Amino acid sequence: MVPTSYYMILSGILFTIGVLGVLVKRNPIVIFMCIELMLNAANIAFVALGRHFAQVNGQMYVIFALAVAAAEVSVGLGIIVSIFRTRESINVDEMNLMKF
Amino acid sequence: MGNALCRAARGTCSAYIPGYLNAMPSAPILVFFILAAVAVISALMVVTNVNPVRSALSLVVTFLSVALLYITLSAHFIAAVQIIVYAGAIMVLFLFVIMLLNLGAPAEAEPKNKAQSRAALALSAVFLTALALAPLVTFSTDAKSEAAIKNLGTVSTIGASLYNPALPWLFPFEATSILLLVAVVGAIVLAKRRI
Amino acid sequence: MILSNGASLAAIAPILAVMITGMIVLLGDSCLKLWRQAKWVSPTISVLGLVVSAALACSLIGTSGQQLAFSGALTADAFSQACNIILAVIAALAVMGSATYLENRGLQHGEYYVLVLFSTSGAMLMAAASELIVLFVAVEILSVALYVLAGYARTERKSEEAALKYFLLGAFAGGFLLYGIALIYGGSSSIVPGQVGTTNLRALGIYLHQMPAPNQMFIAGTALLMVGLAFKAALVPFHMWTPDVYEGAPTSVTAFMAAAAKVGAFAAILRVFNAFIPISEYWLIIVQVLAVATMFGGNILAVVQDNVKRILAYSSIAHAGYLMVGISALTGSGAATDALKAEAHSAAMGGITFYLLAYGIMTMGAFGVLIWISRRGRDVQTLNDLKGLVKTDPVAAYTMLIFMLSLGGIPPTMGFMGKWFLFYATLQAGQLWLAVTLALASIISIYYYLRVVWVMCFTEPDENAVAPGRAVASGGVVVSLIASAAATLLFGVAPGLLHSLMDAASTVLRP
Amino acid sequence: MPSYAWLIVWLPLLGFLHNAFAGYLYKDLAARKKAVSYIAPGVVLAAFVVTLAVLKNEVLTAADHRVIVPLIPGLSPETPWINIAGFKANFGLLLDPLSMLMAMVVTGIGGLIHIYATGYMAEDREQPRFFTYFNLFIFMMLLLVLGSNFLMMFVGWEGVGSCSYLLISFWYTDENNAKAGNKAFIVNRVGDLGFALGMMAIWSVFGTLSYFGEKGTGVMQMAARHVDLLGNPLNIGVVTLICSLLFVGAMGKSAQIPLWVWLPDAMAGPTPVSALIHAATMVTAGVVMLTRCSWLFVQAPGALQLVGWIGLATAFVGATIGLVQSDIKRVLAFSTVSQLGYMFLACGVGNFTAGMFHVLTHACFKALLFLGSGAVIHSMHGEQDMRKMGGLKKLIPRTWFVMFIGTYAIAGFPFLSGFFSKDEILGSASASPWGNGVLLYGVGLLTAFMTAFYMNRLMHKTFYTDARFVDGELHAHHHSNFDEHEDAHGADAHAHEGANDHGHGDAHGGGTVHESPPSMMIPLYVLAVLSVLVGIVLGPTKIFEHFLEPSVARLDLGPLAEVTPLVPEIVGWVISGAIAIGGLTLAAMLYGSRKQTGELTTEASKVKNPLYAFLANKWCFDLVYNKVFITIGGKFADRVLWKYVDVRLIDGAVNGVANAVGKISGTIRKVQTGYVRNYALGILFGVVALLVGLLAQWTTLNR
Repeated sequence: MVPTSYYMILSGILFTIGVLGVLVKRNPIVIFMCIELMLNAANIAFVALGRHFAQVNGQMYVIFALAVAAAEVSVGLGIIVSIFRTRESINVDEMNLMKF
Repeated sequence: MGNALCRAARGTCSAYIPGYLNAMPSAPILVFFILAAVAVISALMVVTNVNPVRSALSLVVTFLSVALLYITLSAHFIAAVQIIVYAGAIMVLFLFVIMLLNLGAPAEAEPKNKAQSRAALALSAVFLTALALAPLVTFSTDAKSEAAIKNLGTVSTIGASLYNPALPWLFPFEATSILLLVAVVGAIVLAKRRI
Repeated sequence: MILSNGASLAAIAPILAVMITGMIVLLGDSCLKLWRQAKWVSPTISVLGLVVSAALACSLIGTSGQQLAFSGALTADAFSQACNIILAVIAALAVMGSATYLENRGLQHGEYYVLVLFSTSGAMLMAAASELIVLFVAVEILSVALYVLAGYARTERKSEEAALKYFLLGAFAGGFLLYGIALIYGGSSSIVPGQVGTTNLRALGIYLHQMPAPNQMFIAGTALLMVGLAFKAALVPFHMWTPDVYEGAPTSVTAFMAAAAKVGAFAAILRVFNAFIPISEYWLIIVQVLAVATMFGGNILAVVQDNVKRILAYSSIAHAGYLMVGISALTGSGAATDALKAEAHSAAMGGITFYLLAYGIMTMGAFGVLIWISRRGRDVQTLNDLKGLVKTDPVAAYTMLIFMLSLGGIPPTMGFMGKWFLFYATLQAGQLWLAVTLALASIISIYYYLRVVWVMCFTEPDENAVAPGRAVASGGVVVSLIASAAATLLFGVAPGLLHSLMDAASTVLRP
Repeated sequence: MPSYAWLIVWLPLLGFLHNAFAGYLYKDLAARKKAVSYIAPGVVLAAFVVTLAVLKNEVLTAADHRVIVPLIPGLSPETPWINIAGFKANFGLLLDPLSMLMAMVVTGIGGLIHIYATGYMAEDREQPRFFTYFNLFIFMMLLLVLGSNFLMMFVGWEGVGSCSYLLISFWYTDENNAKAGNKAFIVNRVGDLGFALGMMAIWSVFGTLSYFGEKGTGVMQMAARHVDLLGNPLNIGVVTLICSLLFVGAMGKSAQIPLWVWLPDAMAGPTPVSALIHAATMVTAGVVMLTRCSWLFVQAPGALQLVGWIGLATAFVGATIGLVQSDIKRVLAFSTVSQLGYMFLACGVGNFTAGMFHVLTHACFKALLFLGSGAVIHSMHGEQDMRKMGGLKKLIPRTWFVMFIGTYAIAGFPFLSGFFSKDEILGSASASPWGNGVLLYGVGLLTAFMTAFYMNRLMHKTFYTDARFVDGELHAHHHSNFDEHEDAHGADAHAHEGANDHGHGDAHGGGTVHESPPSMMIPLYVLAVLSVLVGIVLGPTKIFEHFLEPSVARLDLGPLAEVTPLVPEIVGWVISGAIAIGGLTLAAMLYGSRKQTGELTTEASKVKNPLYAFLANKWCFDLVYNKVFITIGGKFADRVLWKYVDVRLIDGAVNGVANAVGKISGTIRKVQTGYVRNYALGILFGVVALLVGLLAQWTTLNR
């Protein structure tokens, strides 16, 4: 059987890639995709740990995380669409009306 | 890239044959590495691609390989949900919005902010190192037997746990409905031209 | 005590009342034409529902001991009821303050109140959650509604920008929160007998008490969990979104967001760190660093602002820092004996609860004044808009004066008593230096609160400012302002009136 | 018999509420102002009457002259006000000679100042607002002096600070007034931090904040028995710490070095404010607090010595700076600083009674002087610069007369009130238990001499010399004619134009010098009578000492306290009197007939004063004076003490911290770029910091 730590490290790597994406991308949709990547990484950790403990709990967490991700997506994309309507652009670098 | 995809495809096939996995002791590790490589590479492509459509497609690949990883973890139901919800619904929504806003072809290359990118890379590296050095490798061995985990991921196990009033999952499940309601109302408020 | 599911429903009746009110408003507003046309119906029903919720919480607060509801998913104890009361009060003030403001800006829709109610219920769940995944879901209920509310003025660029910033960063922090939960789940195995993980705070508290030996995964999980909650509570350096979002969001939303999200976040922080007290030697120093950074960061950044909403945003950051001082006092780390530690713990619990209420009321009040004097179509934004307010609208100016003094911690106001209780708890906990730091930081805060007072009271009205005339005030915002000003003074003079609330909060056990 | 003491506190609050809502009660401005001008002084004087009745019926008849009564009628004083999470506080009124004395000062002299203010503020459109703050101040001050525990004192303490802020900035056409208000507030917050910490320390040692409680459970009772909460003997080090922290609070409120910078600036407020808050009542709160805590302080010789030294330094430096000021109110402000130093000097040598006696006499004559100077300024249409005055004696003889009494009283002219209180302080300073009696006495005498000197200088420059203005052509002044370091303080000038529509020029048709209205003059007469009589009635007869005895602890240091005064009492009187007369005379000689500038010039030959001319060696004296006193002494005070120590060092510290905070703020706000990416980077930075920090902590703990 594959050791749990393998899965944990994979999830760490995926999570970090997601974090990195949030930091370097400019398109809010892609930034948001990277956030989804982070959630997926956490899910892998949950499932792997659940298997490690032979507990169903790990998979329960994933179900809730999925629901949360779905909710976030609908609202997040709604915000993005709404912004595109007034600005005709969604580059986050143009969004600094408010600062300092 | 092509090679990786090819291997991913082979991994996909083999993942549907649990017996094959169990028969060859070294195979699960191999499968894991293949899937992990696909996941990581496609995740990296999400970040490095300039075109959001390609990013989205790469993300689909990541989601699929994650779903296969769930299968290797005996989480069959979760794997199915991952494909249906993530790779299916959510990613379609993403693509839909990208197409709707006509963001397929970016006008300019990104990113230009080098200081930000360098800092991001450095901090991410530290973050990963700090996590991976000790916390993530806490479990070097697997304690549980195959038998104990065999039925963990079936629909019946999950359903029985989720709706068991003696377990603490029923309440958050109900609370999730409020969350989804909020999301529905919110999406309508935001996206409708006139309320 | 573990409640049956029926009893659990009764124990969380205040939360259910808010949720059900939200659904009633949603259905009524979308199905009944008359309801939709009479603009006052939705806010009235919402306030009624919140009053019912607060009343239920009041009636339950005395009876609930350490109740575990829904097989451990929630802790329906006195502290959660106290938070329910605080949040219901905040939400009621927010709803009352919103109606005119939204009407003036053409944003008056039933959905607004639905979202306010649901996010209130999310914050209430945060205060009650004892299973970390419930906490996560609750955080998301609160946040998703707030993302939408921040962008509620959909045609305004600032509002949209606020929504996007809040959403992206909130989801980012949410990712850390989830990963933190995963790591705690994994890391708890080493401390849980029989090698299985748990994310139940009560269980974790008990296990950690028996064997305070977390592994690195657990510690890393604690760090990431702290990140997720610190983002919601706007602690430095997770605060950067706060001023931008507060500035951009419609003022009525800002008020609600500033008060409710912070109360929810601190209730959750308190729950988590209360369970983790046995391993406080690991995290205490971090909490203290966060507290100091947040107090000074918020106060120092506020000094040079010219935008009132930003000033209040930074001030809310500083107040989060004061509350973190209370979290640090929870541990009683410097107290000599166990009895003294327990005393410091109950003092800190009571102090934080009082401060949360005080903070909620002061913040709602201060933003309420801004809402009140906003004229049709435009927001009060800069200090210029407040010039000479004492002449154009003396009642608004004096009400604001009360809130500014209260935020600055000057007696006889609630803000003073709140700081006093935190100060007291910190000294009980033997953390004198932290108390002194708190006092020093609040001296800085006097600079900018006085600046607001000075602009209002000691300048001539500016012709170009937004609010030269007396505002057309509706009943709701006036009632909410008078109520919050009166409460600020009353509980500042006689905080003893709230002793049952604080005593109830301090029944939360030290693991 | 139910107590009526609660009325003392609630009456001013009623007045406050009436004035605050006067706008709703009376639609017409004139009616509103009229109602306010009756109600505001009325409630305070009514409180004064109640105070007298309570003193006679309740306090003097009680055993050991001490009763604790409820703040709200019907409740027991033992009802816990706060009883939360282990912290308890009751609220009640402590009625004992000390609190009654202060209540009398606050309501009595405060009432007179209220009456005066009705005249002074009569033409101000914002008069109701002024009296709103004024009555609120009286309420807070009464809470401070009558409260039965430290927390109530603290509430009053902060409350008077807030009112002081609102009143200093009352005439706000000048941003400097607001700055003065801010400075006062913030400097006071530093002191309050000391007070709050002291209070916390008291709580941790004694487990209560009440001064006195049933069965000896109060802080003072425990301190008198030398025990703490658990019955263990008191640790002198801890008590010294507590007392030092409390004294830091007192320093802030009572404008002692180094927290004194705000008081001279606070003169920006209307003159009745200066008289009530910054001379008679609020600034003496520090002395009241020390006296209230005398049982603690007598246990802590270290803290007492600190009090003494600070008091002495403040008295001396304040007087020195007073020598060279040319703004009439600033002379009085520095004189107040100096006199407050005297009071702390008395406390520092363990004679709290003498300190309180000086509080009482000072309240009379300093209120008189401030109000008198207000009358002068009123007559001069807002002019505050003494160099632009002169010859007013003929024009406003009644004002001159009361100012004359006040000056002689503060100077310590024999048998006026200042003479007795100051002599008492000097006597006990000379018998200092700390062995520094000669120094304290010497510097104290020098200060007394300077006080007499600068006060008579003020009188001469204002009233005696030829007028340096043209009567009939006075107009409201800006402060541009002030010295550069004084330019922030011409507030009264602004009242007369600016937003408040004071408009004397119109009202009196051309701005001639005129005597003030009766509403202003009557309080002045009363205060003048008090300034003459209070000292001789209460001082030598020892009435005051016996009266205050139950409220004050005696310093008991065993053989150490057995220090005989340097000089017998009678000789002391002679010396004090001589010093006062000497100071007055010197000023009279030097400023007797200066015509144009009021400052000494080389044109000494024009001097016509016979007494001055009588001195043969006048030129030489002039020269010496010019060189030594003005050039060296004056420059020292002006350049070094005022400009360097005050402006640069202390002021600089206050402003410097403010500027530094502003600069830091301006720098770090740039982090808030408004870009999501940067904010996310900030979050990641925090994540890494937390993660690495916690893991490092784990490694440390599990090594």
